[in-house]
Amino acid sequence: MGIDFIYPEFEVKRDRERCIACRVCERQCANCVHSYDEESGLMLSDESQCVDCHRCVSLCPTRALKIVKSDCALRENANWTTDAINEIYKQASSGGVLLSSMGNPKPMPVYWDRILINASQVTNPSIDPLREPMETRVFLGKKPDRIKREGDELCCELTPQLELSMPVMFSAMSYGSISYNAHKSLAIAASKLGILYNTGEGGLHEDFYAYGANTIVQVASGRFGVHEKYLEAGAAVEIKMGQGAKPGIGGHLPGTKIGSDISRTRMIPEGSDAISPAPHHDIYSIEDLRQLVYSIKETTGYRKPVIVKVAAVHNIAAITSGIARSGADIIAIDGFRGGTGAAPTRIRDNVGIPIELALASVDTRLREEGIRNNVSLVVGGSIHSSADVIKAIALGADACYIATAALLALGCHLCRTCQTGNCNWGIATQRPELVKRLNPDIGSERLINLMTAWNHEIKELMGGMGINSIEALRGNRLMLRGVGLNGKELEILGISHAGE
Amino acid sequence: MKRVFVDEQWCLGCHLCEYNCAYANSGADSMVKALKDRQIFPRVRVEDTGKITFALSCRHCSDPICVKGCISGALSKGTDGAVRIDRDKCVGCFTCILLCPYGAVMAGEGGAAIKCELCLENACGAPACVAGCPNRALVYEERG
Amino acid sequence: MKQYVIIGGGVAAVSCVDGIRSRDPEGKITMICGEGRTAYCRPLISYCLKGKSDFGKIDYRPESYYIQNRCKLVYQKAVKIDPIKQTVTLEDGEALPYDALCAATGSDPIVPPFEGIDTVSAKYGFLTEADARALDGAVKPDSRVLIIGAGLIGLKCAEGLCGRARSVTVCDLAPRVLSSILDDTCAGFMQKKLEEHGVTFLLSDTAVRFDSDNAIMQSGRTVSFDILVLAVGVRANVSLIKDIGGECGRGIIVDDGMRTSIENIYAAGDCTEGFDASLGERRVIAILPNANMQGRTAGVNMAGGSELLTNLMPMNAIGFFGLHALSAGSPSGQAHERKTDAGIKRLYIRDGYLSGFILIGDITGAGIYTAMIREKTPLSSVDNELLLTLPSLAAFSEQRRRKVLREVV
Amino acid sequence: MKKEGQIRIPSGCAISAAISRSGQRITGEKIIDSMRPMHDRSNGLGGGFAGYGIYPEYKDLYALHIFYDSDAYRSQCELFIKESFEVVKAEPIPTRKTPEITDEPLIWRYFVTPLRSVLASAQLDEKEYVTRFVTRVNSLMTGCYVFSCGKNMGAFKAVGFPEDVGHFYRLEEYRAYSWTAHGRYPTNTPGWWGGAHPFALLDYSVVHNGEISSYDANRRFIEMFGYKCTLQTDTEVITYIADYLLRRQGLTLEETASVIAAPFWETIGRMDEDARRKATYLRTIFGSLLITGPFSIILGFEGGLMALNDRLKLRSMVAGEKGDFVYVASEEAAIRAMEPDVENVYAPQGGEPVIVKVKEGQY
Repeated sequence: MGIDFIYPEFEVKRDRERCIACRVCERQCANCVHSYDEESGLMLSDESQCVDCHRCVSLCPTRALKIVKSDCALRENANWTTDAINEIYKQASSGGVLLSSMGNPKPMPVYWDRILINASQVTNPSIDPLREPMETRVFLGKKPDRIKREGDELCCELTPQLELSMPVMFSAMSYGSISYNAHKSLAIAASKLGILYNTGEGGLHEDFYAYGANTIVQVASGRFGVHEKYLEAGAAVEIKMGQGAKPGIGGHLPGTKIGSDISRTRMIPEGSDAISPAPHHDIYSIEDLRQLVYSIKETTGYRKPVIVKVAAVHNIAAITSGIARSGADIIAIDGFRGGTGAAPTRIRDNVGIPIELALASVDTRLREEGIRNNVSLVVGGSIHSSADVIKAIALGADACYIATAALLALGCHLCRTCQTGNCNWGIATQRPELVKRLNPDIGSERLINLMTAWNHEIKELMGGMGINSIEALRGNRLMLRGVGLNGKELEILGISHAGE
Repeated sequence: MKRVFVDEQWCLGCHLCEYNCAYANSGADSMVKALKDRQIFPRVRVEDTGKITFALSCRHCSDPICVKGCISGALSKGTDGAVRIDRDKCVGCFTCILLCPYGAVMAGEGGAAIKCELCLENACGAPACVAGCPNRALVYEERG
Repeated sequence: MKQYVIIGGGVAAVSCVDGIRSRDPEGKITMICGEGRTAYCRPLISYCLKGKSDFGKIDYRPESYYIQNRCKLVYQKAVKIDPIKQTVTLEDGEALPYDALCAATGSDPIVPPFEGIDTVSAKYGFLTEADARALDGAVKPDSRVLIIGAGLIGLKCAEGLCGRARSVTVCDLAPRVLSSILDDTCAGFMQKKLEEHGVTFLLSDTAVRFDSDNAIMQSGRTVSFDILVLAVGVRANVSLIKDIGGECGRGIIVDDGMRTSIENIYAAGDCTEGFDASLGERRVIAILPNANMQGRTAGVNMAGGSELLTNLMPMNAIGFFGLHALSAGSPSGQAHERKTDAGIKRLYIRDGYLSGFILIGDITGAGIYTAMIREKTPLSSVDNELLLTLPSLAAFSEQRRRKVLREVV
Repeated sequence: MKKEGQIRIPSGCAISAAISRSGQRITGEKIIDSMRPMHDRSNGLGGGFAGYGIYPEYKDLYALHIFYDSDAYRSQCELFIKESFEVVKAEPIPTRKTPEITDEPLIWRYFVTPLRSVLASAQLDEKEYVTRFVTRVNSLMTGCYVFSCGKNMGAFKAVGFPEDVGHFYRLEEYRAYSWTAHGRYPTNTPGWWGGAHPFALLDYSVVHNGEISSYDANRRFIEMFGYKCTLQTDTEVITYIADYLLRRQGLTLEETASVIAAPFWETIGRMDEDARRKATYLRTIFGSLLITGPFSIILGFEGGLMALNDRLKLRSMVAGEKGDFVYVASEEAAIRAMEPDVENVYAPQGGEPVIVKVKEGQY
């Protein structure tokens, strides 16, 4: 109170004409915003607890509720924004590092939105995906420089490849940062779709070994839940070097979220904080990475492709070039807009670079070095739509990682308070009564719907360009044009400006 | 026949089914008009012990004892298998409440007994509780 | 083709037809309707007086029912059974042959030999439609009504007449109303409710002598009336079976298959003395649900089936002016009681089972208790704490809940 | 206005080819005739031919055909040639003045063989050596452009209608066992001679009709292996792909076809185990060389040719034969112009290669 007081960010607007006091809002709000007053028979609200997650808004049967931004304002200041000021107040009172969740919300340029896609007119035909086959199947993994023959016969052995029905995968989210039901939804959807999901650094719950063929198991700096069976369980192993939302730092899952199930899965004591160190302490340079890559390959008998995931940082092109020579089969790059269950605000909002630029420079660099075919490129960090996927592929990616989009499909309303563990949508929480709010039947269905819709759109867009197979789009930058981008940006993206 | 089945694993105890039911059977054209500032008389009842929660409505038993015990002939099992109640005939003796093994018959407004009729008799045509369940804890389907 | 004869035209008789037809669509069924009409819902007659129902709506089954089930109706009384020839003789002397016979003869009112009862001109019973119609026609706004008997019939009659007569007085030798069903406390609730609506009670007292429109009471006082209703009680109608040596107690004795002691003769309904599962002994349980179930069982077995009815017990839903008392089983064993001004909940527990209960006021989910008695659910298998507070499926095992919630029951 | 190399120019086309299975050599008239009925498929902004077996007397030497913008450029380039090759013969390519063909550059040819010493120090095989030489000239040297560099074969092209180009180059004086021809319909072009087709590298020559939609994917992939797509034309990239797959990866013609016009996964799924493994293997490795969008190409090479349509057959292409000769063209009319009594005329399926090898490849 007093000097520490910050006026609530949101207001709960309840239409008294409409409210029937059914108390659904009260029962559904884990932040205890709503309460029922027996005397007056009225619903009351304590907006100071409101995180604007819209659970109550969505479930109110009479549409009596809306959440609006509070208009209680500090004196306008283009330099000292309200956020900046409030953050100072918070730190002055707490002395602590500010925490946030999900992706960087700052108005940084979204290059996807400055890139336009081509279509065929006259000189060659567009292709109608409803009438002609339209192929989105992708194989991720190292491709040999030369074919092999025994006598005249091609010998068709390939290093392990991941086959995807479409160029999208669910990116790493650990069991712990998200709920059992969220994981289950992803697992079911991935296997029904013929794509993969990623365990993140939370180990793999025994119930989900069944979905192994569609699972990427992650090995991160904390090594939580990593053991031989775990590595064997997945279709691929991902070494997480960094994450777009918080490059250069590790992770921290508070002990409050480490229930018995999670402690068993992560192989750490119940209630103890799960802290992933910033670096892998067995990787202080690129040659160390090579050793980890190969020790994993040894463990898994060279049957699983190894993915190395890095955050998009300034020197990304050189870094990936190094990784491409480290034995990795796939490189995943996570842009600075990528999401997280919790990250220091300053790091989330100020560290890393946009995925579009990172991807373009990496693809160009690897081609210049003639090693683009040694690895597949998977990019993530705020892929919003099928159009973004098309643009990413045309810039040079083999596939995209989505996580925030997947969570949105599961009901996330981007209130960005995952760190509290009170997710009203049953996603970023371990409280059983909240976890049950996400029925995996519904969750997986919605994920499948989303991916199916995207795949339709991808095919439409490809058809428009006269392309009927996704590999003919990969790195096909002529299919892209920039708008409102400066010469340098265009140069890095390797595309012409619209009209050129 | 299609019945309403309940998966308590997914029931959130939000009680929306009760309100959707009361509204569906109110005949009113808006939930607000139907339910605001009124005691509601749903034909589905959410049981909530804090640990266990589920919504329960008439199971439309294959051999409904409520029908056997009805003193006025108001309760009947139709050829479609649905157990219905004729409000004109019902005198509100509540023998049905005494007999229903699931507590799925309730005292309605004005003393007559009420029970789930699968919304076959109202404008919805299919159970409103199911349609309104946010977590698919209620499903309306054919089962063995 | 098998020939079935049913003596009686009530609920048990109709259910008997259902039972027969469930196994034998062909057989010839004859129903002897001694009351001169087809089955109707007797309990409704008080609601007819009250105007909550009317005589037009009380048929238990529509006429079409008898046609569809090819059930021959004979509007006479049965006078005699010949178990050797297997015939039933009617008033007019006709003898109906049967292969299987069901006695659903119901019960008759008890009329004690009051002194001077013949001097009373306006005296009525309250059991049949005819009784109700007569009373309905007789009662005037300025009538003073005296009802002898504070049993269920008497009180329903009182409720029905409330507001239709100048005064309604109920007397009974017993110290409380509904003495055969309720104890003092519970009876108190019901009596209070009726008194609130203007019914006067003279308890532990009854008429000993009548003098035209005066009743001279045991206590010596005189009660003047314009209409006298005799609702002292009913007696199972066993004579036809008794006459041919059929085993009878207070009712015709039947086994779980509704067989009497005489071959090919079955009995069902109020006239029978069946086995009270909640009490563990035989007794007459004259309630409609049992009549229905017994009739059906009798019918099925008459048609060659082998159905047993092993869970009969008393179940009463009593209500006056919106106050409801639901009870089932037998009030024996250890009682658990919760009492409020509005009502009472009392559960009886014997040897780890619920043996009976009574709810007055809040009756939500009462059937869950009833089922526990009927199905002999061991209390060890449920959450007692919860159950004692409110009847709840949540108190049962998860398997049980799964069955109820996710399967067809 | 930008020319090929500075900008990508889509174009429609006419293609045609005639080949003798026995290696019997015929003069250029026939192939010129084949282009006449397809006049409207070109717009006068480019035409060209390739002939195989035309230089028997120099059959072991690389025949470099070069356009020069001026003598200054020529002498500059010839210095470079002399640094790299022993030049056995250098001469202007004989042409005939004709009003339809104007603004011709200097057109020279050189019969050369790599200088042993240089070749040795470069540690390259001959063909790679020549390829790199040509790539350097075409990408780095202005005013000169090598448009043909194979042995015992040559490309002849110009701005104009194909029939006029044939007349201009006096093709009736050349005798080849295999001829391919191209008429061009660019949507816009300054009409640069180098931009005309066929495009040739070593003994590979490609004539192509269509506009491929996979161009940049193919280009950016193939350029990883030392090729430079200086013209930004489909024909150029297709030629490099053919060279890469046939010469560098050592794929068979059939395998090459199944990379360029890969069967659909659905089709692969229906193949027998062995075929499926191969098809999957090739498609997985060389996915970036799948060519989508409409094309019909005729790939000429020493001792044969291969004609191929895109897998949806979005461009017309027919084949036919008569006796020793096999004919392929955009239109049947073109074939009948060469052989009125042509037999077994058919339209190959999309992705189904038509492969002709002279003397069963023993040529």
